[in-house]
Amino acid sequence: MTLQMTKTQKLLRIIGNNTVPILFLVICAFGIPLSGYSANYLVSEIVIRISRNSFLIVSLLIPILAGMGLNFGMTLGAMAGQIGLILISDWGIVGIPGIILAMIISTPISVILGWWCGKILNMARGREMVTSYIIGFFMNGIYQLVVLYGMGVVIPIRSNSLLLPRGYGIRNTVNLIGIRRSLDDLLLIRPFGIPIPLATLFVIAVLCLFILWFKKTKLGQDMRAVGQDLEVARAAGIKVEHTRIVSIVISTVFAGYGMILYLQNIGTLNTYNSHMQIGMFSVAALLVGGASVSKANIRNVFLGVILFHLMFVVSPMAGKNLIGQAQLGEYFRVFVSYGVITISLVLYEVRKKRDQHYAGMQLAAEQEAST
Amino acid sequence: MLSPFVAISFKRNDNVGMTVVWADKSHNQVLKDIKEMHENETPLLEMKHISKDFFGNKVLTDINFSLKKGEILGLVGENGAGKSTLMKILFGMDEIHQTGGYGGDVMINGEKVQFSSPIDALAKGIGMVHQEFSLLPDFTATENILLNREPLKYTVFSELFGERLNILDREQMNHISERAIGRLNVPLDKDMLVSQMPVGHKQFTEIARELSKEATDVTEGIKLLVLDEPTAVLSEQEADSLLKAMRLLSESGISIIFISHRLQEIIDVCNTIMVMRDGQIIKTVPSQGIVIADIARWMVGRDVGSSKRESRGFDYENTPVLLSLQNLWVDMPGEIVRDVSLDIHKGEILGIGGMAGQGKLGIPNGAMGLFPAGGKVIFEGKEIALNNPRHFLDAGMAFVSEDRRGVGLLLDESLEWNISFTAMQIQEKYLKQYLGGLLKWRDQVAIEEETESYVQQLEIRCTSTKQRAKELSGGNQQKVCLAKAFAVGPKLLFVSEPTRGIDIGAKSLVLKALRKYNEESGTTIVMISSELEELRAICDRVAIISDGKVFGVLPATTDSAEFGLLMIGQQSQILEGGSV
Amino acid sequence: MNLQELTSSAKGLVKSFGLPRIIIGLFLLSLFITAPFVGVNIGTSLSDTFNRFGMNAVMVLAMVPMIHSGCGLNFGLPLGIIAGLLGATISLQVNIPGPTSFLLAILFATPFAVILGWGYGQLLNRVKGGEMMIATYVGFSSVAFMCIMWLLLPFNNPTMVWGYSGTGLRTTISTEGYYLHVLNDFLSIQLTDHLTIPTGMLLFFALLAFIIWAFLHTKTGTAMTAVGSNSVFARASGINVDKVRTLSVIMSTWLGAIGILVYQQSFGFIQLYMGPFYMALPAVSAILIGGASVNKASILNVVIGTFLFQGIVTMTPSVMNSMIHTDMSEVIRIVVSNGMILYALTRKTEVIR
Amino acid sequence: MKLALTRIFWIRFVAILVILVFSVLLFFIGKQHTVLLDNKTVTIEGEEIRALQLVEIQINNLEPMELAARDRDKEEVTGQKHSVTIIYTDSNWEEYTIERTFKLPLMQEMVLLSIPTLVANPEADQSLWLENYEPPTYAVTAADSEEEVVTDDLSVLLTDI
Repeated sequence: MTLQMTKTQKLLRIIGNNTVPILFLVICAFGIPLSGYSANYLVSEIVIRISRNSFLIVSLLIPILAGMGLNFGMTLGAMAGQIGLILISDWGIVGIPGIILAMIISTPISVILGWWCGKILNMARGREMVTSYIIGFFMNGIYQLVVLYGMGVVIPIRSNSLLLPRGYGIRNTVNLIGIRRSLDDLLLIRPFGIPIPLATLFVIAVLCLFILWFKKTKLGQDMRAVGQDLEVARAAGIKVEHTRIVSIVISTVFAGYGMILYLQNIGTLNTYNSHMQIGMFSVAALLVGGASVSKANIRNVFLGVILFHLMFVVSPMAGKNLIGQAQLGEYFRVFVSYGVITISLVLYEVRKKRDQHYAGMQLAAEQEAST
Repeated sequence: MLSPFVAISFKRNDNVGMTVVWADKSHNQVLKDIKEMHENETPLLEMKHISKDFFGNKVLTDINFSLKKGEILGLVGENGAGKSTLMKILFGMDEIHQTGGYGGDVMINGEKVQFSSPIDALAKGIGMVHQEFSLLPDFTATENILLNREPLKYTVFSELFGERLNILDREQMNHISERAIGRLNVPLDKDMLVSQMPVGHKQFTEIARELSKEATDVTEGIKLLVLDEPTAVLSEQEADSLLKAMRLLSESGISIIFISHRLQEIIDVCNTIMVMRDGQIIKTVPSQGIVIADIARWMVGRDVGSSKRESRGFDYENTPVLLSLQNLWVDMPGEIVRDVSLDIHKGEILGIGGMAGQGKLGIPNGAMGLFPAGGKVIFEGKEIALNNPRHFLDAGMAFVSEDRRGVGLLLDESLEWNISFTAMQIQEKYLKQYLGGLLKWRDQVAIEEETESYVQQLEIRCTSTKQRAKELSGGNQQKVCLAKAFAVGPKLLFVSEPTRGIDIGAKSLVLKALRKYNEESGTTIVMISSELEELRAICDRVAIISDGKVFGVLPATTDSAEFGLLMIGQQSQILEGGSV
Repeated sequence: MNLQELTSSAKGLVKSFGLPRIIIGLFLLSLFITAPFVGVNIGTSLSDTFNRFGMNAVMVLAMVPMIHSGCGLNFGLPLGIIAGLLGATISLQVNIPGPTSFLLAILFATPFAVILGWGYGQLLNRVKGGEMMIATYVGFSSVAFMCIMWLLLPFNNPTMVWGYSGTGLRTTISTEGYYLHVLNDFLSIQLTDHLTIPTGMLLFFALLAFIIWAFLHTKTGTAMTAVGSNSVFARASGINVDKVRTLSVIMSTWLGAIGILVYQQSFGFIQLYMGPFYMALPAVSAILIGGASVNKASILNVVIGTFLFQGIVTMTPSVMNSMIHTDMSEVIRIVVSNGMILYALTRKTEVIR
Repeated sequence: MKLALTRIFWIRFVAILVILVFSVLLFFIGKQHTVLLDNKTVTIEGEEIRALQLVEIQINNLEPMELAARDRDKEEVTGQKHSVTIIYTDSNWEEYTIERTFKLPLMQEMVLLSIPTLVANPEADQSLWLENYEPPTYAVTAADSEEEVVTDDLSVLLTDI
C-alpha cells in the first residue's frame, strides 16, 4: 500500500522540483521591463550567448550522468583550450583551420588532465564536487607555472607581442583577432536584423546529438548504472573506476572545445582569469535550467542559458533604473548566480534525505494501518 | 504414464522452456515420473565430505548430498548452522579462499570442479539470488536483467574507441528478457522501472536475470539456481506466485536450492529437505508426509543430554512491572518491529530471541530512539516519550548496542572517554563544577579511577586506560561497552547481541558479569541474542520474536524444540502434516 | 638502537607527523637557511612571519570547532568575516577613535556572528554529508549579497563613504586613527633593529586559543568531540547532535569575525565588497598543513599550520626574488595550499553516518 | 605492459597518424602571412627603378588597392600560394596588366613586394621582387615594462560572460 499522492502534493512536488527555474522566471519578469531594453536587443543578446556558452554547459552533462555531480573541474578543460589558443596565435594560424588546430592541440592536454582529475575524484568518493572545485584551484597554480614561467623558456614562443616584456610568460590579455568570430560569421544570417551564427549553432547541435547517441551506447548505459548504484554496477562486472574516469575525460575534452568556441566569440583571451570564471557560471546556468546534481538533460541546458543570461543582461540596467546604481545590478546578478547554486545544492541534499526517509514513512504508515 | 498434454522435451544441451498446461495432478507425481525416467543419470551437483573451519572452530563437518536435474532441494537450519558457508563454497567466494579453502570436493555432472569466483560458477550455469536486491532503481526490468550483458549493435566508433561504444540492441534485449520472464510465467512488465515495482516483482526480476544468462559459446545456460530466503520480504500472495514459478522452472529442467525459514513453503515446493545444525547435516528426507514440528525439532533440538539448568524460580506474581512496552513499532531497516507488547518485571533477566531479521534487535533500538518508533513505553509508571534517547537515559535505562564499532564505541578515543562519556553527559559525573556550575570541567582524576576500577572488575586486557578503543580485541571492546552502561548505574539494562563475534573465553566472562550485576545491584536485564542456548542458560524467561511480533514467552527451562517452533512463527501446539 | 628499530621509529614519526607536512617544513627550513646567503635579512623576514602569523592565526583557529564537531572544513568562513566587517563598519560609524573602537567592533560583530552562525548551522544540519560544497557557496552568495548591502546601508562617516556620491562604502577603508596596530604595538618587543615581535597580537591569539582549549575540556566540549568522531555514539549517549553542531558553527563564525578584526588591525585596511571572497582557502589549507584531518583538529595543528603556511608565503617572494629574479611565490602558494587540501580530501575517512 | 599488437591498436595508431597529418595540413592552410606592397623607387644592382605615379594592385581576389608613389600598404593572406595582378598606365596612357603567382615560404611572417621592380621586369624570378622582411623591434616602452600580471583578479567574477 504506497502513500497515495494527493493532487496538491503532486503539484507541490512539481513546483518543488522546479523551484529554481520558476524563481528565475519571476526575476526576469520584473527585470526586463525595469531594464528598458528592446525585445529585439534582448533576443539578439540571448542568441549570442546561446552560441557562446551552451557548448561549455553541455560538457557538464556526462559527469552528472555518471553520478560524479557537478564537475567544477571543467576549468581544467578550459585551461587546455586556452593553451591551444595561445599556441595557434603564436604560430599565426587563423580562421577555421586555427580553431580546429587549437582544438586538436587541447585534446591530448585535456585527456591527461581529465584522467588525472578522474583518478583523484575516485579517491575522494562521496566528496567529488568539493574535490573537483579544489582541483580547479590547484591546476590554476600549475597553469600559471606553465604559462607565466614556462612559455618563452621551456615552450618556444616566437611572437613577442604575446610575451611579457621580461621575455618569458604570456601577457594578461591575448588578442585572438586571427580567429575572432570566424566560426560565427561562417554562415551568418540576419532575419529581422538579428544575427544568428548558424555554423556555431550547428556545432552545438552536433554535440547535443552526440550526447543523445552516447546515452544509447554501452558506455553510456554503464555510466548510468554507475551513477545510480556503484556497488550493484561493480557486482555486475562493470569496471566502475575506469567508467568514472572516462566520464571526466570526455567532459574535460568537451570543456576545452567549449572554451575555444567561447573565446572565438569574445575575441580576446584573459589568460589568467577567464578559465576560473567560466566554471562557476556554466554550473549556475545549468542549475537555473532545472538540472540537479544527479539528473540533467539537454532541455535544462538551453532553458538555463536563456533564463540565466536574460537575468545577466537585464540586471545592471534594472539596478540602475531601480536605484540609480548600475554597480548594484552587477552585484545582484553575481549574488543570484551563487544563490542559485546554493539553493540547488541544498534542495538536492534535502531531497536525498527525504527520499530515504520516505521509505521509512511508507513503512510506518503500513504499520499504523495494520496495527 | 505421462498425461498427454504435459509435453516434456529433454535434450542434452537444450533446455528450451516447455509449455505446460497445469494439470490437476499433484506436483510430486509429475516429479516421480521424471525421476524414473533418468534414475541412472549422474546427479547435476554432488558434494562429498565437505568440511570447513574458520581459524580453528569447525563450521562445516563431512557434508554429503547430491542434487538431480530439475530437483528442488529445501535447505533449512538456524542462523549460523552453516547454510551460507556451504553456498559460499559452492560459488567459490574469495571469502572461502582467503580463510584456507575447504575440504572434500564439489562435482558438477560427475566431474570435479573448483570455482575461483562466482563468475566461474556462472559460466558453469550456477546462479544465485541474494536476499537483499542488487537492482538499479531507475533502470527498467529489461535493463536490470541484462546489466553488463547487453547485446550490442556494431558502430564504426567501436573500432577506434573500444567495443563499449557499440549501441545497445534494444529489440534483442526485449526478446531475451521476455523469454526469461516467460519461463517464470509471472505478470512482470519488462519496461517498468524497478523503483515503481512491488517487492515481489523485484524478486522476479532478479530471478529472471539469472535465467536470462543464456548458453553462449563460453558459458552454459542456467542449470542450478540458489534462492536465499526469497520469500522473507514477500507478501503471502507474492510468495505463492514465486513457488508456482519455481515448480515451472524445475519442470523445465533447472534444479533449485531453496533456503528459507518458512517451513510450510519448504514442505509445499521441495522434493527433498535437508536440515543442518552446527555445521552438520542432521536429516535429508523426501518432503512427502513431513510435518513442520519434525523439521523444527531437527533444526533446534539438541540431544537431550544438554545440561538441565536449574531455574532461579523467579516469582512473577508479586514483583512489580518495571517497564511495559505497548504496541511498539520500530522502523529499523532489516529488523522491522510491527507490534510488540511486553511487560518486564523488576530484577528479572528477560531474554529476547528469534531468527535474524525478525525484528528482535529493533526493540531496544526503537525504545531508545535510535530509529523512528511508535507505540507506548511506560517505565516505573511514567510514559517515556519515544524518538529521543535523552528521555530513555534520564529515566534510568541504558542500552549496549549490537553494533559495537558503529554505535557502541568512540574508536579513536581512549578507554577513559568511552567508559565515562555517557555517565558524564547524563548524570554530570566526573565533572568539577566551577563558578557555581557555569563551568563544568572534566575531572581527569575521577575518570581515571573509575576506568581503572572497571578494568579490574571486568578484566579488560589493555596496555593502559589511555589506550585507544580500536586497538582492543572484540571481547575487550564488548566489556568496555558494558562498563559504559554500568557507569550510568541503570535500573534497566538492554544488552543486544553481547556475545556476537567474540571468543569463547570472553563470552562466559561477559555473561558472568551480567549475571553478577543483576544479582548484586538488582538491575533488570533484557538480553537480546540469536544464540538460543545462551538465552536459556542465563535468562529467567525468553520471549521469541518472529515477523516483528511476540510469538510467545516461555520460561527458560522449557524444551528447546518448543522454542524452535516459536522461532519459525508457528503457534506452539503441533500442526498437522504438510499439505500441498 | 639497531638500524631496524631506528627505521621503524622514523617511519612511525613520519606517519604520525604526515609526509607532506615534513616536506613543507623542510622546504621552509631551507628557505630560512638560504636567506642570509642571498642577502635577505633574517630579522625582517622573521618579524614579517610573526606578524602574518598573528594576523591569520585566529582565522585558522576558527576552523577548529566545526572540524571537531564533524561539520567538515569550514569553507563558509566568509560568513564569519562578514559579521566581523559589519562590526568594524558600525564601530567606525560610531566614530570613537583609539583602542576602544577595537572592543566596540568585537561587541558589534558578536550578535551578527551568532545570528548568522545559527542560521548557517541549521542549514548545515539539514545537509549532513554534503556540508563542504554548500558551505563554499553559502560563503560566496553571502559575500555577493553584502556587496549589495555595502551600497545601500546608511553609513555616513566620511572616512568610509565614497567621496563624490556620499552614499555606499568604499572598497577599502583605512583603520588609521581607529584600531590600527592596537594589538601589534601593545607590549611589542623590539629585539634588533629589524626584528619586532607583535606580542599583543600573539597574546590575543593565545587567549582565544586558551578559551577553545578550555572549552574542549568542559562537558559540552567533550560532547562536541564525541559528535565529531562518531555522531551515532553521541546520539546513543543522549546528546542533541544538531544542537552541538549548531553551537560549533556559531563558535566558528564568531572566531571568523574576531579573526578578520585582528587581521585588519595589523593589515591597516578593511576590505569590503569582494575582499573576503577567497579568504576561506588559505585558512583551510593552513590547518591541514598543521596536520588536521577532515574530522580531527587540535590547537597544535593551528599553531604549526599557520606558522608553516605564513612562513612560506613570506619567505618565498623575498628569497626567490633574490635567487632567480622571478616572483614564483604566488604559484608556489597556490600549489602548496590547494595541494594540501586535496591531500586531506583524498584521505580514507569513513563517512560519518 | 606488453604492447598488444591487436587490431584496435593498429586502428588507433593509424587514427593518430591521420590526425597529425591533418594538423600539419591545417598549419599550412591556416598560416597567415602579411604581404607589404611597396611602391618606392628602389635601386637594384646600381640601377635605379622609379616608383610609378599611380598603380592598382590586387592580391588573390581581395580588394584591389590604388597606390601613389612612395606609398606602402599591406595585405593579410593565408596559405602559401598567391597571385598578384598589377594594372598601370605608362607615360602615354597605355594600360598594362601584369599577372604573376608567387609562393611564400612557410615560416616567413612578413614579405615585402616591390611593385616597381616587378613592373620593370615582369617575367623575373620571384626572388628578385619579393624578399623577407623583419619588422624593427621597438624599444620597450615604459608602459609595457611594468605591466603587472594580475593572476587573481576578482573583478572577473563580476564581468559579463
